[in-house]
Amino acid sequence: MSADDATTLDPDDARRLYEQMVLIRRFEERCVELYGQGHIRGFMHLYDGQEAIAVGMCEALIPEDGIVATYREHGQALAKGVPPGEIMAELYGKQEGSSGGRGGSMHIFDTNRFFYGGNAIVAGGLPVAVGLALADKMLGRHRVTVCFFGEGAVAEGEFHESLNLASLWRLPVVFVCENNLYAMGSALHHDEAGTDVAARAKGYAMAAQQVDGMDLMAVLQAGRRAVNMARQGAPVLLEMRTYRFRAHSMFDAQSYRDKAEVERFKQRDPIPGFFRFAQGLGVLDDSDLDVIEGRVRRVVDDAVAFAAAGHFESVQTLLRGVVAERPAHLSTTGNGGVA
Amino acid sequence: MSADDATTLDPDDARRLYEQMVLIRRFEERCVELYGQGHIRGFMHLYDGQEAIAVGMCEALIPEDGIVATYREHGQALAKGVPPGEIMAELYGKQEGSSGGRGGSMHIFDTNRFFYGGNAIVAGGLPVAVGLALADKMLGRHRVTVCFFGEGAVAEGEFHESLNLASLWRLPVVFVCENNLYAMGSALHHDEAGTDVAARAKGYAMAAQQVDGMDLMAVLQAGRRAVNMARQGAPVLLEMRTYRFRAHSMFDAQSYRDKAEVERFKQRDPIPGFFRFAQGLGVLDDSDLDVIEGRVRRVVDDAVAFAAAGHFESVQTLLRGVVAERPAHLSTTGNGGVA
Amino acid sequence: MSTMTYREACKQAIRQCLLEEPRAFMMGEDIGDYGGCYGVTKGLLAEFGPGRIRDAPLAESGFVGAGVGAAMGGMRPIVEIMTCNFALLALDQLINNAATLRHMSGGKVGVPLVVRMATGGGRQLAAQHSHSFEGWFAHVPGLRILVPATVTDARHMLRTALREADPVLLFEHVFLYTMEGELDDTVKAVDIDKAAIRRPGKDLSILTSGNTVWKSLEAATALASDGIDVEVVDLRVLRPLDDETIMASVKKTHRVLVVDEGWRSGGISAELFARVCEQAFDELDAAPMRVCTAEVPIPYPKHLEDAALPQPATIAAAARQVLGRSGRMPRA
Amino acid sequence: MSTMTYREACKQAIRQCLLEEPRAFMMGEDIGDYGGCYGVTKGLLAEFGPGRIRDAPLAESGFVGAGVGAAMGGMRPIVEIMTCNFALLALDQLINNAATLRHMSGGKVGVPLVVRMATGGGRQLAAQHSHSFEGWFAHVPGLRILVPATVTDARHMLRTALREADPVLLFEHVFLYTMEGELDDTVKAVDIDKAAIRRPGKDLSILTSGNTVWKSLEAATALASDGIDVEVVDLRVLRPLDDETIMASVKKTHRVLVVDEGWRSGGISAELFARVCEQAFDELDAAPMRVCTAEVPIPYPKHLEDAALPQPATIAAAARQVLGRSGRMPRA
Ligand SMILES: Cc1ncc(C[n+]2csc(CCOP(=O)(O)OP(=O)(O)O)c2C)c(N)n1
Ligand SMILES: Cc1ncc(C[n+]2csc(CCOP(=O)(O)OP(=O)(O)O)c2C)c(N)n1
Ligand SMILES: [Mg+2]
Ligand SMILES: [Mg+2]
Repeated sequence: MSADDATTLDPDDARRLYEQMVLIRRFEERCVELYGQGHIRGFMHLYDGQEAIAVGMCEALIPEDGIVATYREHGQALAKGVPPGEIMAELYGKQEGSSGGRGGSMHIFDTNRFFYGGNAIVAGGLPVAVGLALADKMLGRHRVTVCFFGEGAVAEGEFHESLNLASLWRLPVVFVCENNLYAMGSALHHDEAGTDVAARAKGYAMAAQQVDGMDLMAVLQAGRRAVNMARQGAPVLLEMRTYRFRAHSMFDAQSYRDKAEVERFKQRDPIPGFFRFAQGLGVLDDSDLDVIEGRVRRVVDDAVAFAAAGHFESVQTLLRGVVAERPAHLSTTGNGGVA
Repeated sequence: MSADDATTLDPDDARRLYEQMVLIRRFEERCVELYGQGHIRGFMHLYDGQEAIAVGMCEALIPEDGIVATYREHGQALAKGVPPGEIMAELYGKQEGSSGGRGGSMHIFDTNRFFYGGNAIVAGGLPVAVGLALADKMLGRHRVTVCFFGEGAVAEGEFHESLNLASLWRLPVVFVCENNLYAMGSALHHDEAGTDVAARAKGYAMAAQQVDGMDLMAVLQAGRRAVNMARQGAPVLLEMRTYRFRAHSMFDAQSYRDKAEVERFKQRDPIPGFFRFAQGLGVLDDSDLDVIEGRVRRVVDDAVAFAAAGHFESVQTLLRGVVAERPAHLSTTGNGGVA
Repeated sequence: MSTMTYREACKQAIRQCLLEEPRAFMMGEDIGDYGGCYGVTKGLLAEFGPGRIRDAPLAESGFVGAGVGAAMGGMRPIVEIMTCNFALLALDQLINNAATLRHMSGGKVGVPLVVRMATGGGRQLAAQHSHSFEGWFAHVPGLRILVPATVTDARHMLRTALREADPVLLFEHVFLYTMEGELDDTVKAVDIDKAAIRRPGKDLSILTSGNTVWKSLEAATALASDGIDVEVVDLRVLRPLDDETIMASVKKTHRVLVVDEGWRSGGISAELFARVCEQAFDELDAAPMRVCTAEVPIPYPKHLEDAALPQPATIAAAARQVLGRSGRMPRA
Repeated sequence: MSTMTYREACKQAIRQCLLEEPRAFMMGEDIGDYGGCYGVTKGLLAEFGPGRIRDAPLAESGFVGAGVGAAMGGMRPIVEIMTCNFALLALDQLINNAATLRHMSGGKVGVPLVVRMATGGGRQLAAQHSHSFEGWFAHVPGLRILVPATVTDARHMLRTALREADPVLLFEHVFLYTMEGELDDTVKAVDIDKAAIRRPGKDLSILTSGNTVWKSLEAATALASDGIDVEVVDLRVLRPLDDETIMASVKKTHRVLVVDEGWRSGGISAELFARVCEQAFDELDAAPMRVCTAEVPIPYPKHLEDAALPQPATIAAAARQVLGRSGRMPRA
């Protein structure tokens, strides 16, 4: 997809983008089942409702561009091309998982796809993204790092320190704040004196934009612009207005919001929304749906099969991977000796 | 002094304010000598050039209002009424010092004057000031806390977290950023993507003002307004544009700025500046100068004499004051027993 | 005796504090509507209102520091950090301010701050969410470190902590919240100075705290069936350590096993070795041992996490090893 | 042999790294024009330019985290935190990211980050500026902790550290920067695995690091005049500890004194007790002892600060005490 114009969209791209969103949705629906069956454990945070953001942003990237995400990162990982089987195997805690099973749902890593996790400390990924972008700049690589985080992270000091550094050093990084209105049970106005996240960028002399995160085309357009700017050394903050349809994680009574609100936002579900848009353009129709759903089902089935067939690492190697095994040339090179 | 109007100033107030600034200046000149003689040790940060800020802000306060300051806090301590002898004794490390000698130059405390330190971690005092203001609000005390810090602190995450909290909870706190253009050797533009500190307040929906920190009357006016607002529950950020005439601390070659710049700012020295202003109003004249200098000299002499006559704490009590001695009713109240 | 969950005991403790002490309030992330990430504060917002059950933004350094200031200003804050994993973001405030201000001000300023946080692993939350930092924080002068292991301690330690003049950090093990336990109704207050003997025994002293108290008791039961009589000392207070109770136990059993969910190197387990050496070396019949968490960030999969953490079986095996060791021959 | 200050050695080490390794760069507060708060980087800006001598704003978590990211991205950052006192602000990045990412990613992501910082007391900088955290940080798996005590180590350890695939924290004692010492020109590289025997002896092993190496050597000299032959082991690497060298020394002398500028409780001193107990208990002729910093935030006045920190006289006195203790009688 090359045009920057939101009214053109060729059928292949439309199908591909739609399919990616559906893949995320169905993959996670399966995750919920598997969690119920005990195959997946620990904290698991789902992305329902926010799919347009991961898919739209990744569409704006070249394969070498990097991503730093949060514990709610299945969507970005899938959109960035991390193999679904490896993600599912990770959720199963299997060796074949994208982090060898050590990380679980919150810590998907795939350096081949420049996917740098999966960080479960709120705002903890922002300085890392700044550093990745710094490396790119210093090494003359024309890569962009996209850093995803929730609006809850905006209150953290690391948000502030990172935006300042990125702007000061003119680093190729796009900060994507997925403002789904809640940080666990806290509504944004509950946590923030200034609720206009995009406006925060001004203090750092950084460009910013508020985007309808339920609209794939809007995300894609804003993403392209931002990524282009960042590639030229001007970091950008994007505030994606979105909503999560499910609970914060697998455990959450959602007493902090009423069902009507959730239903209202479900009317704006990005997946049927995009379908209607593409249908209007004549590039996607009902007949595509079954094909896509079928294909996605096979992908998810395969992922589950891959995970189920995977192996649990032996406890013998428990201590592996804390530090690198030291190649011979790095070990003892002499001794400071007796003074 | 009651009028809010910068053009009225009665002779008593003029003399008092002028004398306070002179006291800070002379007190610290003596500190430099005493440091050279080895009576004072450790880090010592001087306030030359910034005196109008401490004096102007303290003039805007009632005695019960609180202050949280940094390692560069001799000026605020003197202006808040901490006895000069106790400050000097603290610098000597004597028991009679304002922190019993344990703190030194960077840690002046005086709860009688609601002076809460002397914090040597850049930005470390900001959350504390927020908490003091929270206590005041919860206890229904109509007190304001003024928090002083340098512009270097603006880059720290704690600046961001504190301003957000104060604004969100509408706390009676005035943040006074003493922007003396350098954080050690780093010029502001070197550290900050956005160099307009006052503008930062917008992101937190907080009122802010940039003030000429070399002009006592400007500080006083802005201070009064800010303190009034804060007392009504609207925190304020004041950016005081100022300059430090001396090195960052006692050790600093000042290679980061040229002498001409220092000289230029010395033309704007707040002490003669205020004198000329008050002289113009006819409330201060040359004849006052000798009287004031003489009085200040005696105060400083007395402070030094007090410090010199003080006592070093015995090493026997080294472990004292880490935790409170526990009153009997707080110690063992029973035992959970055998399960 | 009545029965309640550890979670309920934590909540009742908070309630009592808020009812008794008008200067007490709570501050933390999602403690209001959401009820706290482990459900401890559920219902308290309705009872005490948003002034005293104060939801804080995600800004650990900011609100912990605000707790420091509020304590200095005369309040009695109970700050909840969701888990000790996030306390790393607030360490400057905890160490350079809370623990230091009294001393640095020559005794003028006290910080009667209580900070509660969840700790520990075992729930497959992976490396960034499974730290056990209570023993590590116990290194810092000026802090008091409490680790309630029983429902009764969870119910009563907080109140004692809130009456302290100095900062107290309370670590609640995530695994314990759902534990049902007996609440000793005769206990009206629990001190925060003394260790507690959870099982008296004569052959070996297990020194431990928190969730590993229960694992150690399980090991002790297994050993008892082989006629091995283990004493389980619940340290409860990791700073300052209750040397008296510890050494009395060592002098009784002459053999020591330390069990700690912290990483082995430089953990509180090591401090217990050091104290026993310093204060009861000649009482030891054999070299002490320790069972700690493996020196690895906690892995996600259950079998690896289980292998990383102390378990009843590994505790029992280590206990047998200590007991199998003979007394040492004199060198000279 | 040539002579240079420790400060100069630190600077030459950085220079060599920047000259040899194109991916290396420095990042930290006031390392440019100002030359670093202890003058270590003076002149490097002129030589290497602002791209590689990168002044950072006061944002410890931000720029340490940026160092983590840059290391992941293929650079070899040398981050300077002015002093370890401010490292508390960056602990989340150091522990939850730098130390953890390799494991959490199943080995996919490495963080070859070097962080240098000043440590220690003795300059009358008071409580917030006098911490000694090197031993405390040594608790964390995934980190390597180095404490260069000599000019030669300061000159050469950094380069070895920079070639590591994982994060290394280097602690330079503030008191040492102005120390003149001999640089062994024959040494071209220093390993970062092994402790070093700074003074061989047969009667007692002093296990120490950093500035207290020098204080211990001074004590050893005093003791030598009484015919007491002390071995001084400079640990150099606090994580992972070099058990081999330590135990070899213990097996030779059978008596142990640990000297550490960290606070006593829960310090690395305790870990040394634990290891000696675990690995050489039967070799001990007497209970080990330790000389540590008093459990107090460091006071400002010189006499109190001196009293709080380990000193040659207290070290010597403790050594005599360990030597005065007789071997223990067997209990059984
Ligand atoms: C530093 C830190 N504090 C608290 C938490 C606990 N926590 C996990 S997710 C979360 C809410 C974050 O909300 P937001 O940033 O809006 O992201 P969302 O979950 O909505 O995607 C919280 C408080 C954490 N992981 N890290
Ligand atoms: C967290 C932290 N980082 C670094 C330092 C070292 N340091 C002390 S003062 C200072 C400069 C602060 O500058 P600014 O805030 O502008 O205040 P000024 O000294 O100009 O009054 C620095 C970097 C510190 N004390 N605390
Ligand atoms: Mg959110
Ligand atoms: Mg400044």
